[in-house]
Amino acid sequence: MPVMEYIEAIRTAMKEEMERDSRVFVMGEDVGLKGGVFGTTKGLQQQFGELRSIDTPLAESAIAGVAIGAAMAGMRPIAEMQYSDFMFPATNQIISEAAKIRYRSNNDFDCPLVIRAPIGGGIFGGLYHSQCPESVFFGTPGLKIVAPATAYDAKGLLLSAIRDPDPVLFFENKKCYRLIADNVPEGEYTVPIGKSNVMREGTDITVIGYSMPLHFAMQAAEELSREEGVEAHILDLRTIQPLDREGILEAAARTGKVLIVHEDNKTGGVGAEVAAMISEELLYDLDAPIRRLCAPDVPAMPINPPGEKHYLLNKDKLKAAMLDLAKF
Amino acid sequence: MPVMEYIEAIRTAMKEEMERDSRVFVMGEDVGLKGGVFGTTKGLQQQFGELRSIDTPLAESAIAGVAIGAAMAGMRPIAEMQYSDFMFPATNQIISEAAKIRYRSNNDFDCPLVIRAPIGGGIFGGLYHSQCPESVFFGTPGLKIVAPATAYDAKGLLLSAIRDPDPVLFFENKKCYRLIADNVPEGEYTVPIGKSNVMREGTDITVIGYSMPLHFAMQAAEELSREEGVEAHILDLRTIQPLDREGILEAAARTGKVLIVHEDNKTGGVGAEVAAMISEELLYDLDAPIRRLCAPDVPAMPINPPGEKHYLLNKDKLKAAMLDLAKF
Amino acid sequence: MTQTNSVTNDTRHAALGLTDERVVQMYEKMMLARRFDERGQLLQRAGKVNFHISGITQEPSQVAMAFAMDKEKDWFLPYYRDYAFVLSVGMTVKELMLSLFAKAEDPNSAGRQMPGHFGCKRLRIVTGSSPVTTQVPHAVGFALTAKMRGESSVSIVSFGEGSSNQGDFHEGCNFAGVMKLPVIFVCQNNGYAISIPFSKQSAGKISDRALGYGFPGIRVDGNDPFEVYRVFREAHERALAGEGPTLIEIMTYRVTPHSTSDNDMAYRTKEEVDAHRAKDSLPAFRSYLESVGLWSEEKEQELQANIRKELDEATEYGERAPYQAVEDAFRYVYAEDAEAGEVR
Amino acid sequence: MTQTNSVTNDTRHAALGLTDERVVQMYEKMMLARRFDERGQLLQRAGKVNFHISGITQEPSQVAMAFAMDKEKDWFLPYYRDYAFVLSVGMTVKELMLSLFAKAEDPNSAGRQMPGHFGCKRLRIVTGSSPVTTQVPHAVGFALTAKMRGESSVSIVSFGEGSSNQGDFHEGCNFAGVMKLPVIFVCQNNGYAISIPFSKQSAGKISDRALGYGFPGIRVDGNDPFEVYRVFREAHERALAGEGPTLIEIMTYRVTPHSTSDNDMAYRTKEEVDAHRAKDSLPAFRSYLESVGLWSEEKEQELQANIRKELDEATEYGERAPYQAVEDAFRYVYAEDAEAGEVR
Ligand SMILES: Cc1ncc(C[n+]2csc(CCOP(=O)(O)OP(=O)(O)O)c2C)c(N)n1
Ligand SMILES: Cc1ncc(C[n+]2csc(CCOP(=O)(O)OP(=O)(O)O)c2C)c(N)n1
Ligand SMILES: [Mg+2]
Ligand SMILES: [Mg+2]
Repeated sequence: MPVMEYIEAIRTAMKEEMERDSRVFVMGEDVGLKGGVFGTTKGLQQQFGELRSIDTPLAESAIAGVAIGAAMAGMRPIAEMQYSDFMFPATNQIISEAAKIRYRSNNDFDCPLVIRAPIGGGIFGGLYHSQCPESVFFGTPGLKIVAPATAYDAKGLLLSAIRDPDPVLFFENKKCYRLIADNVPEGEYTVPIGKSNVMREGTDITVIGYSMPLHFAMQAAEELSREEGVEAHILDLRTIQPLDREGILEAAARTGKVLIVHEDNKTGGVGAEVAAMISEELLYDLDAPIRRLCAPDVPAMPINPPGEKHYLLNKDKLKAAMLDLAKF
Repeated sequence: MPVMEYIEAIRTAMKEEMERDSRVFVMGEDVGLKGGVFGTTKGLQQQFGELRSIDTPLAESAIAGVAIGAAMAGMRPIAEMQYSDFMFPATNQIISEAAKIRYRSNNDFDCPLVIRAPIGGGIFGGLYHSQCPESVFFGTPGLKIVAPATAYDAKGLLLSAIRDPDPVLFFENKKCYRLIADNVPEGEYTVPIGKSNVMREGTDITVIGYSMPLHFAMQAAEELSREEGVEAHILDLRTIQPLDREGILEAAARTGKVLIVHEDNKTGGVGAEVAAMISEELLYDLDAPIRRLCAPDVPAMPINPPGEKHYLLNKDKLKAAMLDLAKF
Repeated sequence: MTQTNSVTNDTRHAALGLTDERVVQMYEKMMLARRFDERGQLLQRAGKVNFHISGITQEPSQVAMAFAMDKEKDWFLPYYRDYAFVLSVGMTVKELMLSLFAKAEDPNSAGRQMPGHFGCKRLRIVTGSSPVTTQVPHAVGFALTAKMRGESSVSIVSFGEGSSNQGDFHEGCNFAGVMKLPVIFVCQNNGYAISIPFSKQSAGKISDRALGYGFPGIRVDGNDPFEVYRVFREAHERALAGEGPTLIEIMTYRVTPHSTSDNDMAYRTKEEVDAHRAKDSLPAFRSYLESVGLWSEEKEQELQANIRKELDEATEYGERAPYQAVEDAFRYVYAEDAEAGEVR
Repeated sequence: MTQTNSVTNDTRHAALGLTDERVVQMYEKMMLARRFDERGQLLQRAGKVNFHISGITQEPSQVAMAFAMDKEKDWFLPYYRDYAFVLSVGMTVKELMLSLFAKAEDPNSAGRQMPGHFGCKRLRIVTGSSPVTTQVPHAVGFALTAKMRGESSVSIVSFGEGSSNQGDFHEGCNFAGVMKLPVIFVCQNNGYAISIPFSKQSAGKISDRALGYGFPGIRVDGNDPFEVYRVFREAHERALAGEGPTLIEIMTYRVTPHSTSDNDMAYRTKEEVDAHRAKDSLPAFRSYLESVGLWSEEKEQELQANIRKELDEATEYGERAPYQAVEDAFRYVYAEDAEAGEVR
């Protein structure tokens, strides 16, 4: 199995699916000749032409809205938002339209749409090129939301998302694009939407999260294992809506000590729901209060390097929190 | 103290504040001669003229965006969204702009803006005239969010919101408008933003919530007291951002059994954060898992009466859940 | 176009390529929509339904625009006053009544959405919502799909003049203009957006906005359904010829309150309303048909009797029909056979 | 306007009411912006800063528009290429360097925001963000405030032609049009939005859009700063006279890649860029000044020396200045004295 970069896994998924299914196409700002500002759609316009790799005007509500129309008309659009920070102008189309089309039409219409958007900081992008907007869309019934941490999952989840009969928000982490590379099988495979994945087995503490911070958790876990004999059980949610209730409860029960991590700010984040779920079902199996390690409740990270570092999670912050929990 | 309807308390707050402070004005669709579709702004245009009670074009992003500009310029705008369902086109202005102006300018600019929006169902408004959009904006640092349940709080919180130096979303419940009436002192008083309120003292179970469902809880509590000897402690959050951590923990500790209620759907709602907070700090004081009674995770309520009833909370649903928790 | 009827090309409708049969159908649809609408108001006043929203006097132009479309191939994205439009493309009064009573059999939403929220795939009517103007980019998406697939299909989307001030109008029009897509944007300018008169809504002409998107914008008198038909035929032909979108602003007037929840006398005068009601083009359309020998008092009475019967039956059916079972109220948030569909 | 200088009204600048002193200042600001911009590029290439975004060749028109405004009363809502504009209304090169190096003393954001995100209340420059076009309704809000207070103040807001396709452009313009507010909308049409050429961005002329909002729209050649000045003066006068907004589309060209993160050769040719670079109006402005006897080779050398010195000092200052302390990184989410402010 070849090792592949996370960004390449995303590109490959789109390319292969466009080859397989003529209904699939991409649209967004600069997705054509430029191949997207991160290079995610590179080569697609050359291979599939301007009508299947559409450079759109600079208008996110139209990108979402036109894609929704095309999805209702029977196509399988992949709409790219250049940065997740810039998908807010499309909120109304996503929440009022995409999420409600099947329900409001009593199953007469559907909206098989994927919206891809890069999340996360660490590229000196400052307030508006670094945000994690998950919590804005999380909790909107009718939407599915995935956020892969590995190249394998990125490809498998994107194929599932494209084939899913309902709208899926695909939050790719821009810091993972070239930093994360792992084994990706050639050809077609899917990772099911709604199923979490145990990244590491452990007995002492459970870390639950999604996207980039899991890599910090994995590094911290290796060190804690070597240095402290602490074995962390690490669960990658992969899908944040619908949450994998069973997987979460099983992982939490495994150690009775839960640390939830995400880069989105703490209050009202996905972690709150995970904590609430556990406290609703597993209260008597817990050996420690449920902890969350997330971004601080400030509007977003500053661009200056010390400020950005202060804001972001990293291995050391994870390690300290994990050790502290293990010692509880 | 005169008994006043909830809607009248809101109108009075605006009127008195506009009399007191020439920087305060209202703007929105149909707020002028019509006085708003619910009548909340009735009489303001007659009293203060067209420039302080501005009938705007049908464009929510402009309503928010122009109000933001005016706030930065030193005014104190109150922007009305006709229904909270229709504030989604303004999401970008609210989240990317209002919430971040002070932070991004390092305190050079501020945005003392109030956005009023009616939430909630029960008026046969169907999918798009009934929603509770709290969870979309909840968790966005930089915003304050209040959601009064009583006429007293509606007036007092609105005065605080108008005077607050930061942007405040004021979620008024449309079902409360004429159903809820209580004692409202004449003249000026404020209810502090960020402080919850004990609506009822009790020893057996704690109910935590905000807005309309609290009235069901109060009714249920009276019946449970009479019929079952169960005494419910009821906490009105009043402000949902920032949450009153202290008040919540105190109320939860009081009985060790917590039921969180809101009309917004369960997953990712404010209740998740309240549950997470409690499970983070009070795990060992709990005598029962933390429960949430909220709207189901569907896009919104149907318009047909049985569907709407099936969807909405009511006294009986609250009573059953409260009794069940008391018996745990 | 071939003329199969006796009437010659001298008549206005024949000159436009409308057969006698079609022009009579147009009148029948206008009248059907009018009577349905009036019934809706009555039912609301009688307390049988909670809410009705009216399209009275907008029907003639709505029918004209529908008759210019291709029912088999085009896609329709109407707005909440478009009863005459949806009736013209195939929805029945019974179906509209099921929607008004919010019953399970309503093809629009099974009684989930408010009346006036149309949607029926069988009739190529695309499901709509309440936040205004969101349907504009959707229509562009349908047109984009037609272009991608090389299909001869046009999408047509309506909205009010107030709604044309939403960002989605701008973004949708510009997108369609750049890609020269087969879509017709229809602004039904009835002078008010709830209480806001046009003068407080926009300082320009809505039709002039097309210029900035690089396609034609036409303002047409809604009280002249033949002229409406003509401009829509042209727009339809342009779309099919690959020449791109057209924006058409139909000048009309909202003679009713915004909806049954509105008291319009708070913001306008009875005189103003009456003056506009006098311009209603439905009687004029009848006179025209009579003048070309296609209509008579007898036919009128027969039509009214038929409509009354149809409406009575539909009302009764709608009133008696069951609501969606509460077990089903929460279904279809997601596809129920999602798993099955994974790899096709 | 009174002419205090020796030059007569025959010169182009005098005819426009610009004194000799002011027209020379204009040139100095253009050159200062150009050199700052070039230095920014160098610093990025040298790895001293992460990112720079350039406004090269847009400076002459930016200076012209700034000089048409009233620095004491107007409100400025620039966009990220507006270095020459903000320098003209009073920001210093040192302040820009502090922003480029993201340092605490940066008046725009204390090094929180990316460079090019201007904001400084003292200079009446309104804080801006990255999501494009959100500043358009803000400018309308400032203009509304001026109208409410009866102040003689105009707000002016810039954005790119790509950004003019956002819904906020439409909603903001329409709002200002209806209320006849004193605001000038400036589209700096530089032909590209990152990789998207204007032909794929819009099919119409941006300036034509004003028609649909009921106010004048003017397209002006950005390489003719005098003409730019003239149309802005007129727009400013209209605004102050209560005649409402103006939309001005400045035709220019982006000769640099979108930013230092962009490789523009993926989507356009060197020939195209070179052809436009040749139209740069900065040398032409110098020639003009020389032709009217206001400039010389000596003055040029002195100017360049001064600028170099200013830039060197600013660079060094910016580089050495401290970052905002991490204790302060999370401050100012909310007012810190909120309690105190309760009842005024
Ligand atoms: C985004 C949004 N904002 C507000 C409303 C509430 N609303 C419903 S209809 C209407 C007026 C629409 O006016 P216009 O577009 O002129 O259409 P008309 O009703 O006159 O046919 C308003 C404000 C809405 N449905 N959607
Ligand atoms: C809402 C939003 N979407 C996308 C972006 C990313 N982006 C930054 S600049 C830019 C192009 C802007 O082009 P234009 O408006 O023509 O201005 P120019 O850069 O050419 O001066 C894009 C797409 C953004 N900043 N905001
Ligand atoms: Mg209207
Ligand atoms: Mg540009």
